[in-house]
Amino acid sequence: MTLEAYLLLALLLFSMGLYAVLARHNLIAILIGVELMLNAANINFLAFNYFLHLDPAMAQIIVLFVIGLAAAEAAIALAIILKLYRKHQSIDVDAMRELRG
Amino acid sequence: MNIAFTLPFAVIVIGAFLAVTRSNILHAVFGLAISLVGVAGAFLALGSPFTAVMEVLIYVGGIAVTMIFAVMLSSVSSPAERGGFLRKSLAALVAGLFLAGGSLIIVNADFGAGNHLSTDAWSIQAVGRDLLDRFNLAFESLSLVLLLAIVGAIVIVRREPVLPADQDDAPEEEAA
Amino acid sequence: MSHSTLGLICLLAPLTAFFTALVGFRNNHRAAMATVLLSGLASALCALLLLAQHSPQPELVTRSWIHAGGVDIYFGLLLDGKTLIMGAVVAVITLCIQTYSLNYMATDPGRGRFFAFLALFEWAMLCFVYSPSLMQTFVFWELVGLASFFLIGFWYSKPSAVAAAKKAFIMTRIGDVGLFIGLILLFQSTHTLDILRLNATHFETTRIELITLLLFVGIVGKSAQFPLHTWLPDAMEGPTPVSALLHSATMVAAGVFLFARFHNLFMQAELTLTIVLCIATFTAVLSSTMAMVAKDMKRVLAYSSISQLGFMLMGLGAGSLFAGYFHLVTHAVFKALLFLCAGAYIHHYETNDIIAIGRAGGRKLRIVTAGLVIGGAALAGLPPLAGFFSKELIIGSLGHGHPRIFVIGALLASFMTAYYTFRMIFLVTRPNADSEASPDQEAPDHEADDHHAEGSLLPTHAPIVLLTLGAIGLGFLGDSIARLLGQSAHHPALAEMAPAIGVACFGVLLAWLDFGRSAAAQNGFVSRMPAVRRLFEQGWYLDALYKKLFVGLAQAIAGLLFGLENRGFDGGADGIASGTRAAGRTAAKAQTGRLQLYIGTSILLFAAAALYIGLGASR
Amino acid sequence: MNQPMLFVPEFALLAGVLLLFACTALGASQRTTWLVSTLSALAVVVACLWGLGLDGEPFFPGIYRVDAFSQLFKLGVAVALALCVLISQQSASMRSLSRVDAHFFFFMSALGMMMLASATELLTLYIALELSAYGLYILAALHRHERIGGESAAKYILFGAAASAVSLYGISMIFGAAHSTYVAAVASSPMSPMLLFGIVLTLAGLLFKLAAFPVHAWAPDAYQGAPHEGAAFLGSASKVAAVAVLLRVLSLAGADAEQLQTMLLVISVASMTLGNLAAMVQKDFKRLLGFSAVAHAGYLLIGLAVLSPLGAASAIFYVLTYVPIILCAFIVVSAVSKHGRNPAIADLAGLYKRSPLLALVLLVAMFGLAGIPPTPGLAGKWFLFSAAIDAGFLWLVLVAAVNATVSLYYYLRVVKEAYLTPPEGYEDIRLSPAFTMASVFAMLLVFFTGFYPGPVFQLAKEAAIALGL
Repeated sequence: MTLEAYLLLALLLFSMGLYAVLARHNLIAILIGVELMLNAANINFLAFNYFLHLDPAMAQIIVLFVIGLAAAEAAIALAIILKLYRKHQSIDVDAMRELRG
Repeated sequence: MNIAFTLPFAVIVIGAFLAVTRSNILHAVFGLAISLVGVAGAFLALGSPFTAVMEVLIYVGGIAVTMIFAVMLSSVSSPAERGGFLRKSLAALVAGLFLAGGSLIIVNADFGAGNHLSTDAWSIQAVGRDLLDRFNLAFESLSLVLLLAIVGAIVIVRREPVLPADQDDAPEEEAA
Repeated sequence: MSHSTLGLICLLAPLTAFFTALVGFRNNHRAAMATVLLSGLASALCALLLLAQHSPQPELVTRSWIHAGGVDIYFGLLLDGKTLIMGAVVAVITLCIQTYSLNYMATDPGRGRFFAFLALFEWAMLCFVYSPSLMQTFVFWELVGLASFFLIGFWYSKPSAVAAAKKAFIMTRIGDVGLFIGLILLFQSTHTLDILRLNATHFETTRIELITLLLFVGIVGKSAQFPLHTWLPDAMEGPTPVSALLHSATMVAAGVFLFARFHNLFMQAELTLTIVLCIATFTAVLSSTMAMVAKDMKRVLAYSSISQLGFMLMGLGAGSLFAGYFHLVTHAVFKALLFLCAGAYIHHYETNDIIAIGRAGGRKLRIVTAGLVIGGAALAGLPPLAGFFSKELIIGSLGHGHPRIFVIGALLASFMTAYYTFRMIFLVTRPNADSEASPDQEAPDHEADDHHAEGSLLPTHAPIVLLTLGAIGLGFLGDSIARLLGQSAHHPALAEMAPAIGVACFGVLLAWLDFGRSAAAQNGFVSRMPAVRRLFEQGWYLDALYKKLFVGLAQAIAGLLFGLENRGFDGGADGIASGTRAAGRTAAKAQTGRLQLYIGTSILLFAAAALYIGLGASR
Repeated sequence: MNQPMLFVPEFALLAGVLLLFACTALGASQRTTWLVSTLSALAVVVACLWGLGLDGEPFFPGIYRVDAFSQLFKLGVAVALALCVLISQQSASMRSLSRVDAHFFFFMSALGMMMLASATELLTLYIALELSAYGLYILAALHRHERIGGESAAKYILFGAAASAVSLYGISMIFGAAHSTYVAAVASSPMSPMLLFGIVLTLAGLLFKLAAFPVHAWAPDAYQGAPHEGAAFLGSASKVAAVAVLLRVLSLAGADAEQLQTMLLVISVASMTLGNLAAMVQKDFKRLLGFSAVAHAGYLLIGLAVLSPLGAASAIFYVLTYVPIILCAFIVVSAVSKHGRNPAIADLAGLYKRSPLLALVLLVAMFGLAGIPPTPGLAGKWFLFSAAIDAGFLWLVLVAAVNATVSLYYYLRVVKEAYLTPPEGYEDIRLSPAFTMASVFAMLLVFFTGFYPGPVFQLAKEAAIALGL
């Protein structure tokens, strides 16, 4: 397989994540979209490293860190979503339209 | 077609498709988990078993499960995805444009002579050494990030006690 | 005392007084007023001493402020002929007006604050006048505008006052944009901020035309020239002492002073000078027509200010620094006098309407009436009063090598000035209850309701008397002023003066026929032509036009951008303000509250940019 | 200089983090925590002042740079931190349970921002970016009026997460095109479509932090929905860090990236115009500040977009002097706020009578934002505009000058409310010593930089030179 195939796969994954972010009502579903986008970037890193054999450790470390960051981000985001649910009794993005104008 | 590529490819796309389209949020989380397992497969195919294991452990084991918890805590039945054809098509349009444009860049890119399959064996030892050497600072900061996230998550979801009518501390609502 | 000490006292006294009065004596009006008055006295004394001790060479008293990009920016004082004269005029007139305000504002609940802002105004103007560098000039130019905003809007409970303050601020800011860019361009071309060195620069390129034109845009805004003049009549909403200050030695004078300051630069730009002459002449004529029909005493004076500012710019634009500058000085004195007199009438009879004042027995205020007549005669340019000499010089300077049209315009404006000034004087002094004229029922109300403290009249009369003396005597000081400016005074021959004197006398005569003689209908020749009267009264409909134009423009843009219907424009406010606010409302609507719309737009735009840039690089 | 010494500001901050973590864990009282936090913040400021002259690379080469550039930004962050901590003694706008913990997040986030200023490797930079952002997300979620607070925090974090994902994708492209994540290596690698694609996508996440168009929409919401002290931190320190990291990444592109410059100019104009127009019709004071922050992002981008040392120096000067000015505004917000509610502009009525000092602070803040002397707002605009004209962008200066005019309108509306409207129905405000101290300190900073911009501009120039643009 070629590098381009992997890059296109990552791009496809990214676009699907983007679609979820833009189209879904549920805040958790939006978060899922973000996770997909992050994973697309991860595939990119490893693919570049593997095909262009840049640096034996760097890409793996980046991927490792991104996974860790994603976990932290998800924890905070879920906490905020949970809190929002308690107040609004809803996690629909359309319920959040008080702040505007 | 190479099975090492097509299998993860299929799993990723099917999983992501589920994650993106299922209106039941629990199904969507399962879709995400499937997709991430596929990503782990891709990592494996890209010669990095270590990250593949981590992906499954942290993502599928950690993040996806946390999400399921959150779903359970917030509501068993997710909000119905009402109508929203316009929103979906606009989202699809933006995502599609990004896809098309990105592929244009990728297909036209020139990666030079080095673009071929690597045969280097990637050692976990190198990763471990670099973590404590070159990426020492990043590594330490990551631990701070995790600490911050844990404390933060606890602080955010902690319930505010309903205090007696103390002048200053009484919880007040903004005027509706 | 050394010059630097005097200068510093002159500049720092008002500032100290401002802070003391504003912060220290918040609730003690008496102390606040006393502080400000003392500071005004100190400044005036120092300015006069500085003038008395002037040396032929320009003197710099500066402190370096910042050194950036090889350029030293400093603050301080530049003492040369121009600044010394103007500084003295500003300080003395401000002192007069502060004294006058003691009575005028005696019962106003906010008088402490009023005096504090007067001090701020004086400080800003003095720093502007004495400025040795471009940076300081611009900074205090802005502060002058800011202080006037506070003073015009002083009676904030009156919506019209707030609207007028806003309008004054916005209109002058339009000009300031031009000025700012002009100053930056000037700096870019010369790499110096030093005013003396700037004035000595000789420009080879036509860039000077652009620079001076931009500077002139700022002057047009500040000195209320067409097409940005509409703020000045509305600025009457402030207390009368403010109008007196604004129209004589400060605010509007700042624009003309800036022109005089950079006279050398303007002299290098042929095209700009022509434009200046055109606009100034047009303004002088235009605003005189409006003054001929106004019934509000302050409004008559306001229109006359605009036209006199036009005169000054004509003189300067015609190349005669001395003529324009001299008129700036004399006008400052007699216009301050006229406003103080108007204030005294308004205060006493509680109306702004000239006819009503006359019928109520205006001439019984003898000192005030004497001041009004002498100040009016000076404004009309009757010899041998102050206005005569300076106006004569301007018309004389226009006669040399300039198209006839400007002289004709000047004579026309001069005639109308004499006519409307004496119309005002006759209406006040020779009221005729049987005449056709009627007090304007729709005339704006008199000013505040309850400032009726008949204390000692000295604070009211002393400044009027002093300024009356100035209006009589200042005309004979032309030679010394010319010497200070380093110019030779040009004494026109009698034959040259004849047309100007002629039209002025003709104007007075016509005013006598229309208003003065006992059988007069007191209904001017203009009023007998209703269409023309309407036109003049409405200020040639310029306000309405601007409002339509700006609101329409904003609506068009808003509609174009977002395809939303426009609604809820504020009817009362100024067209520009409401137009911009409408655009603001539309812009705020773009914040829809929809998270996904935000993210989608962002990603779309960034991806588009990324593609454009990325693919652009491959070609 | 031995290596640990290079790290003194960060160490000081880290010590503060640990102390505050101990406070949180041991359940210290609000007052104790505040004292610990204030003293630590002061120590950080001192450490940063001491560290101004440091130069070196304390780790593996190319990862982390300590130089005039980074140290100046660290000082800016430290000052913002100290002032924000100082005014959070009461934190009436925060949930009562979180008032102790909030200090921990301030410090954590500040640590991330300091690392942003020094990071010269994209992974480190990304982690620092996230560290600083997470602290802000958490802070934004702590408003006691949870309806607004929750909504703004959710929007902020989801928008932020999406932006940082795009950014990471961009970094992966840079990695692929330049074969490295070291800034130095990327800067010296040949330009390719993919590299530019990556840089632009990366910029999306960084411009998000600056709140520039089109990634600005979170700013007004977050300003409005975050507790006052959190919003203050968001508006000051975060802006400083954003400028630092943007300058660092833009130096990647080199001076000849014309299309990139065009993009930044468009963003600059759009930001200032949109921010100023929308700010005009706001009623909530904090929301007004949020839109004004968008406008100021536009002004700052003038300096960044010209891609010249002078432009960089003016942007640095502008953002550093912006810190005390915007904090003045937030001091007023915090002091005027009743029961932790957001003050509307109408709530400022008669402030001059209710608390003269506060009214003066407000005046200074509004004059500073509007660019009226004697605040450094004018000198900052002057520098930015001259840099733009030097680079030949007269039209940009024209647009910016018109914008500055428009902005005066709403800043003066606030001043008018405070000085000219009678204080009917509002009671006097008694300032606590902490507020008085913070006010005086912030105003001193404003006046000092306003009257003597020279020294700060000199530092900014040295920083720009150290950046090597």
